[in-house]
Amino acid sequence: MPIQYYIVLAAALFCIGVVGVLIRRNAIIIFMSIELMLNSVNLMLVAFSKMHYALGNAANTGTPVNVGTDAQLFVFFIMVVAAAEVSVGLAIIVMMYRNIHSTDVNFLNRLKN
Amino acid sequence: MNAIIFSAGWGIIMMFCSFLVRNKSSFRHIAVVGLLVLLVVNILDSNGVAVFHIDSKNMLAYTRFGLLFNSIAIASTLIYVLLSGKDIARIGSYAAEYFILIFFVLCGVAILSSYNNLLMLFLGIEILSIPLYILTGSDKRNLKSNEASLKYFLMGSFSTALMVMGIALMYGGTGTFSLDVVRTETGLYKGVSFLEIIGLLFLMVSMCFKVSAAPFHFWTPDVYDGAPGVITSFMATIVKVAGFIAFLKLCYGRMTTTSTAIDWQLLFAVIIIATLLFGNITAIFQQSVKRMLAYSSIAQAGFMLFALFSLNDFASKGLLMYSAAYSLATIGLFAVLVKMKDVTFEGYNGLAKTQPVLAATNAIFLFSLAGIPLTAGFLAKYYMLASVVETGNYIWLVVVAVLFAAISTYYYFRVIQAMYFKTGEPQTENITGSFKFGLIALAAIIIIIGVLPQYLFNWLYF
Amino acid sequence: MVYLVPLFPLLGFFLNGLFRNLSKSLVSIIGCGSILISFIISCILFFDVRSGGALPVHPLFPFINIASFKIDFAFQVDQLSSIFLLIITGVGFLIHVYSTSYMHEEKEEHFARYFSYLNLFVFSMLLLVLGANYVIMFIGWEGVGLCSYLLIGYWFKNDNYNYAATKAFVMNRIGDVGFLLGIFWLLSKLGTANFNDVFANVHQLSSTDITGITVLLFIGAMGKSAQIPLYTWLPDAMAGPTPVSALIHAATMVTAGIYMVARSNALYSLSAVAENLVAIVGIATALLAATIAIKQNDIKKVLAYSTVSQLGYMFLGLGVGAYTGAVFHVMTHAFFKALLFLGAGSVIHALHTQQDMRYMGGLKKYLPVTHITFLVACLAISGIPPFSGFFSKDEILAAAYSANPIYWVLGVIGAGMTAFYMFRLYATTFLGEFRGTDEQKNHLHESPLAITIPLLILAILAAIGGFVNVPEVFGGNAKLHEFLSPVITTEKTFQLTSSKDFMLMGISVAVAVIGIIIALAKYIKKPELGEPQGLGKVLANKWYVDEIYNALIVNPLSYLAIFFKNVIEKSGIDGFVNGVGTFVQYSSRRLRLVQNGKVGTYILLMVFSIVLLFVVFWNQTNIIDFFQKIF
Amino acid sequence: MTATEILFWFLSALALFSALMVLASKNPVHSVLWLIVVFFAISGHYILLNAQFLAIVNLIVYAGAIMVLFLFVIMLMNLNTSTEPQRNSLLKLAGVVAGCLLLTVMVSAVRSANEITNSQTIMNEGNIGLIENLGKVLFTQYVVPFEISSVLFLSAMVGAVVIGKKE
Amino acid sequence: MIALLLILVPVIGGLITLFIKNKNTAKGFSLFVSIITLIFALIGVYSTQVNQLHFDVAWMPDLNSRITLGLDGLSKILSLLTAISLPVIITATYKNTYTNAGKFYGLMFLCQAGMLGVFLSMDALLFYFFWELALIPAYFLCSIWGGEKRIPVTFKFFVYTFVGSLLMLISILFIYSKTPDHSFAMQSFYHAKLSASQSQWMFWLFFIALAIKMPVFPFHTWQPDTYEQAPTAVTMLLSGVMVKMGVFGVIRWLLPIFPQASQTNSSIIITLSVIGMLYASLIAIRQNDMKRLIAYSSIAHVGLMCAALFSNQQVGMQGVLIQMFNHGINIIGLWIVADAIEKQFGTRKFSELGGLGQRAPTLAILFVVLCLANVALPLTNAFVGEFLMFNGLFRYNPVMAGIALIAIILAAVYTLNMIQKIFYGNTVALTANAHDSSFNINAALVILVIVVIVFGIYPQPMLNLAQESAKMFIAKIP
Repeated sequence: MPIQYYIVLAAALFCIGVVGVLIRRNAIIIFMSIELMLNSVNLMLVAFSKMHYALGNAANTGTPVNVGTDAQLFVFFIMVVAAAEVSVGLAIIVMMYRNIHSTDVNFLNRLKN
Repeated sequence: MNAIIFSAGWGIIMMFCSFLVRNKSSFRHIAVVGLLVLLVVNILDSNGVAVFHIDSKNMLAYTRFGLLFNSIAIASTLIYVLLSGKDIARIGSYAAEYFILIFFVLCGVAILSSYNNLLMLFLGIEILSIPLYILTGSDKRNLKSNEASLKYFLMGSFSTALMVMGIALMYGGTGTFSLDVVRTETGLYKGVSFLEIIGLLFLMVSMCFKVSAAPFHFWTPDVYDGAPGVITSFMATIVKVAGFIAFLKLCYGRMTTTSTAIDWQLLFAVIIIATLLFGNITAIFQQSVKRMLAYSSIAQAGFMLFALFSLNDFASKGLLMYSAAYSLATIGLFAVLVKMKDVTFEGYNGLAKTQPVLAATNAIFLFSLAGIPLTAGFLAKYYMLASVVETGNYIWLVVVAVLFAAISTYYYFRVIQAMYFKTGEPQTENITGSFKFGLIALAAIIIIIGVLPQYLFNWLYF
Repeated sequence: MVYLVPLFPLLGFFLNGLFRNLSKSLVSIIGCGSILISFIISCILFFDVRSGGALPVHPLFPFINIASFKIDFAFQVDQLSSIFLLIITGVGFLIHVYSTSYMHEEKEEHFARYFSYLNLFVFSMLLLVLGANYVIMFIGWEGVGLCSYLLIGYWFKNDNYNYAATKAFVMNRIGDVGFLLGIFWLLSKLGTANFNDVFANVHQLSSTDITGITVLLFIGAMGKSAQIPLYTWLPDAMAGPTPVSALIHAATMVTAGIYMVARSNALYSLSAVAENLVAIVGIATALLAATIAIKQNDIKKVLAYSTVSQLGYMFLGLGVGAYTGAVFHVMTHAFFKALLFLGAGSVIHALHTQQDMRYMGGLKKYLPVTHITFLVACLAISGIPPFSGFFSKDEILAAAYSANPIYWVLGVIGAGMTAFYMFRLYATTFLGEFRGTDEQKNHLHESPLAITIPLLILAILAAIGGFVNVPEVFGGNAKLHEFLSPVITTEKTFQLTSSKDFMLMGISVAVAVIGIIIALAKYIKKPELGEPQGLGKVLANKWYVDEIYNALIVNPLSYLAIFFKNVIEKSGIDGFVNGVGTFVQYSSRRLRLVQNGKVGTYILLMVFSIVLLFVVFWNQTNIIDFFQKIF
Repeated sequence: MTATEILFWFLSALALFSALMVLASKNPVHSVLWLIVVFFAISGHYILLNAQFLAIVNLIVYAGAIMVLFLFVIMLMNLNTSTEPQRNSLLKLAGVVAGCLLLTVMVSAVRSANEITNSQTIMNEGNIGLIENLGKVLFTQYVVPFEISSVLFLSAMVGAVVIGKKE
Repeated sequence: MIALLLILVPVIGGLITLFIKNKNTAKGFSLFVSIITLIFALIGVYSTQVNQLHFDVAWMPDLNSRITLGLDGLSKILSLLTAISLPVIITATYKNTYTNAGKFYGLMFLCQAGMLGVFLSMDALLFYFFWELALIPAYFLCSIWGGEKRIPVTFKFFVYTFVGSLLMLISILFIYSKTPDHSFAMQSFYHAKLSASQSQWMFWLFFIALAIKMPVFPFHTWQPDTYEQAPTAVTMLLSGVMVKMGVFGVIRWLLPIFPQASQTNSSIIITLSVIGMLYASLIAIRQNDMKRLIAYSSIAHVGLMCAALFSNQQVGMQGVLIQMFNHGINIIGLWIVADAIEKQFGTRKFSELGGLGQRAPTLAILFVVLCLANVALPLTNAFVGEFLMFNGLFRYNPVMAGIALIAIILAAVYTLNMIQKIFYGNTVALTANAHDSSFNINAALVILVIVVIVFGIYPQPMLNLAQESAKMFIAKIP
């Protein structure tokens, strides 16, 4: 597959995530949109990993090299971070819900100007 | 490496302390000891003494610059804990946890000051941010704190997404996460990659968010305002300048080689002007000193961005200088601020009468922020302006910057006017003698740096 | 020796000025004595000069000694300055003596103040005539202006007097500016302001330079010597005590301009433009002032305008090249005009500060000494032979005739008017019936000796002073001419046949006599008491010159100042400065609305910004080009 | 069209469609479910790219753990009804426009990236995505970040305690 | 060493004074310190040993900036002025009571130290440091002890000058980057290589700072307000000495660094200055407030200095050098009288005063002498300076000199007007029971009057001091 297909796909998913952040008011949905953005990045990274694998092996004729593994590991780390973030993020949302009984991001509006 | 391990390690030690030790105030002392140890090992590190020999596989690269910065960050934190330690312990029902989180943040700072791989940048930023989301919301019953925490978290995650997008694109262009890409004509990755530039743009946006450069600064005033004062102090100083160091390393690592650095100057110029504009102009109208300081930190970021704009010898030295000057002054201001019952400008009226020491040191901190000579802030601004002048382009940018610096005196001097020229009955918490002494020492440090800056650099190197 | 001359008045000034509690008699002694000593020294100097020619220049100390030029504090006594020294100290002494009596009713401290001012004035005047260069002359020049200011405003409680004082100072200053510019011009072209060096190096100057310098210097003279257009201060200056009017505004200070032009004759004679200007301004002033004097009712005002008019004659003389004649007229004028003022003072004294002639009359029998001396002075000023005025005025008129007969015609008309207004004054004051109050009538008495003795001395001088320079037609040898010839090197020689000369004299004397007769005929019986009508009203209001000045210069400047103060300064410049501040605050109020507290808005703006940054980054060369094109 | 291509197009379409449905669903629970579909589609892509380890981890961590956490929270808060107040439609439009603009800019920027014009991703082959390979690299080259990420988890843990614990 | 002591004495004295609680001790001590400073200044003026007059030590090796202090003719004149001014001011205001007197006098000393530093420093960065150091204490002095509207007015003053000095900083930085050896030393600055357009821009950036300080015509609006609101003792320091910092900056830095640009721009600046002279004089005529009148008069005088500086004539330059001293002396005298009047009657409005001459003859005499110096009457000190300055201006452009001279006519108008409104005429209700000025005021005024007259009659010592400097600075201009 040409790499551009993947890039466009990932970019589209990313932008859908952005739109989600922009048009929804529920903190949880916004957070989910952000997760969607992260996943699109993951997809792109894996695609790039395979692209560089191809490029690396094309340049170095001979034994295949491990070009591209680092991107897949990066994806792994992104997942790790996402997991940590989710735990903290949901804790924060829950804390807020306890105080105001809502997950609407516009409900709390004391800090402005 | 020492600093990373020790800060993480001391965090873990304090986790155990949190249920072994009952006395709340002893956490503060443990933290101080930890910071001292951290400072010592970091300075040892900068002299080539590593406690642990770990091969980071080129993930981390130790430079004089990074270590020096790390020392400044640790020293600032030390001063911060010494001045505001009691107030940290008073935020909520936990005491040790806040210190633990601060140590973890420092671990992130240490990573950011020495990373050599975009993965480490990513991890460092996250290690820095996640404890801060929590610290921001640590005043749990306070709706402002809740709101700040939520906003910070949502926008922070969004910026993380942008950052990984940028990293992914950069990887697509070069096939490596390492900062020092070897671009040979015959090698695997030839010349400048277009994808990498797009990626860098995303990464830049995300870093701008972290250092609260306009137009990605919107979170800053709300979060700084909502977070407990002591936490704001920490966020606005150590964390923020850590972001700058990371940004600077990134610029040095990738921007100077992706294409000529001049290509980025226009973009930085736009960002600098926007930052100075939003920071300074909006600060003028504020009624609360705390929120004013939030905007002021944006304005100061505008000045620090000059280092990234010019990327020369002056820039890196200047950024160190600026970090020290800005952090120390802001820590001092917040230390006084959290002692005030009323943090609006009116609350400061007549402070010079009732608390002359607080007022005088506060004035020096404000002078430093405004960039008045004899204070560290002046030299910091000086280096920044000099770095741009040295590049020879964009002199008009410097002119714009100093005009905004002049505007900045408006809000800084409002505090001075309130303290010295107006009358009122300011209410403060108990002010101990040692606190006053600490403030005086801090002010003295600021002035010494301002007059004899070489001592900062020499002393930290021994 | 030379520096002793100004030293004593200076000492007198300090003694009287600093120790204000001295008794009146001590003050008088110090005041008069210092001048007397100066007078004696001046006499010695005069005879030195007379026997041995000009004394060498005495540099006291370097005043301004810099790379570009060197100005010494130096004194120069030569023929010209020695004559002026005599006039100043001599007449000055008499007036000091007169003042001791005239001012006797003042409080002690004011009495001392008065004498210290007078001494300071004499000092400045001496500096003016002794200075060996233009700068020292300028110092004296401004110094006398200052003293004039102080003395006019001597009765400082009266605001009108203060205004008059300020007006005098400011008008003088206007002239001084011209003088200064002239000095600058000289210094920049020649690098020196010493009289001797300047006159020796005149040939280095181009004709433009000379014209420029002389015209500028003449502007200075206009101010000091009350010529059109800067004459209006002098009549107002009569606010000061009468002896002051006599000393400053008749005898000495106002002649400073004549002195300066005469001193610079080497320059003036090289510029036809300047000479014509001097002559025209002179004759115009002479006529204008004379017309105004005809309709004045204040005794001192009449004398003031007469002074202006006589100064005009002197300038006419200078303009046509009769430098000696001008100096001669200065001398005789000093005698008779001082006499007139002092006489007027005596009258005023007798009438307890009444100055309006309409309430005088018939004083002949009450004030015999004053009357006689006054009559002598009137005759002298009218140019009746053999009184002093005749000789000096005649010399000027003769020179004017040879330069341009029109000057002569105008001059003779002026002389006729002079005779007319002087005798109008004489007639209304001394002849006829007394028109004042009874109380005044009862107190009428002749003045004390301290007043009458100076009057008598001056009367003698006014009568015989003319004989120092009897022209050759009368068989004299024009001693003054001869005496001044080393200084005044460029005297125009004019040759008139003696018959023509006699004819000219005859006409002018006849005109004067006609003027006298008309005046006497008109005013002995029927002094003009009502308000004048028609042309008379215009004259009585001094051709409305003050009003015209106010309308053309003073008021516009005043409005301009108010406009600057209230509009340009407040709304313009400061308004702009404050506007910047207001604008910043306004934009702060607007800009903070962006920070609306909503996460969605923030992120929306961030996303738009990202797009914008992309666009900027990819079009940066275009953007930079665009800006470079604009700037 | 090979089977790979058909699969690619199908999965892409599925991912995009479900992503849009995440936004469009009024009910948060539906959103979560649609998101899980997206994750499955992406995992499918991973398999196509022969990144088997990631495909599995993605399913376990994201679809399995994280999304379940989300569901729990939503259930806990009883948000399953569509109570979310609607955002100002103008702002919504602005959001959509912004997203489209960003996409346009990104795509047009990538299109001008010449260096990858002819680059292909290798599908179905290459063993770099296998656990064995990744593990080797992870524990040699990437051991420092691996250890450091533990600090991240520690801080997240402390944070969850500080924030989440009832006082 | 003298140079260093000149700065150190007021700094240390000031720091000590800051902490003196007792009012009278503070006053006495500050008088003592100020006299010590004056003695050092006098030693400096009379000393000719170069090694005594110069001080040089490394400061910021990183930036190649050194602490270089030196006394040449120019700085001798100004340090003498600065040193004289403070004892006179303290004497004149000895009876005034300031709350927290120690703080007041301490800040005065710090301000003085800053100004001395400006005059002595021969290193651009050091110069800039002192430039600001002088400003901050002045800001506090005005804002704490000033009049009703002190806070906004003083802040305007501060921001105005701060903007200027920041622009100057840019210029300094730029020149620094173009110096042959990358140092801040004065000589390196003089030899900086700038292209024509660069020097044009940098000239203006530098000039604006100085123009604001002086102040030159369109940048002057901070001045009358500040002078009006500041406590008079501070006003004396501001107008007597601080204003000279701007003029000094032009001579020491601007002209030698940008010889070419200052010539090309001289016509603009001289035109501005001359407009300013007339403009300020006209406004002064309509003032009803004594302090504002003196303030505008000062603008007019400084305008002349600025014009003469840019006329590029040695005569004019020398005139400026001595006029800086003279103007300082004269205006301090005027302020002392203004202060005495305000203290006694609580007003400075001419419309509420009058006839004071009868009640306070001593004050009247001294004031009149100072006023005469203000209008540059011969045999007062100002005459010599203005004579030389106008001379220089005349050589530059006679017409300009002629127009500028109108200002001295206007000066006579407003100055005499002021004398008349306050001292002449009949007494009014307010002044009916006035008393004469006190001993300390008389003493201060007498000192000033003596200086006025001595340097009016025998200005040569001052001229000699100015000679070398003037020659040197003019020689720099092609």
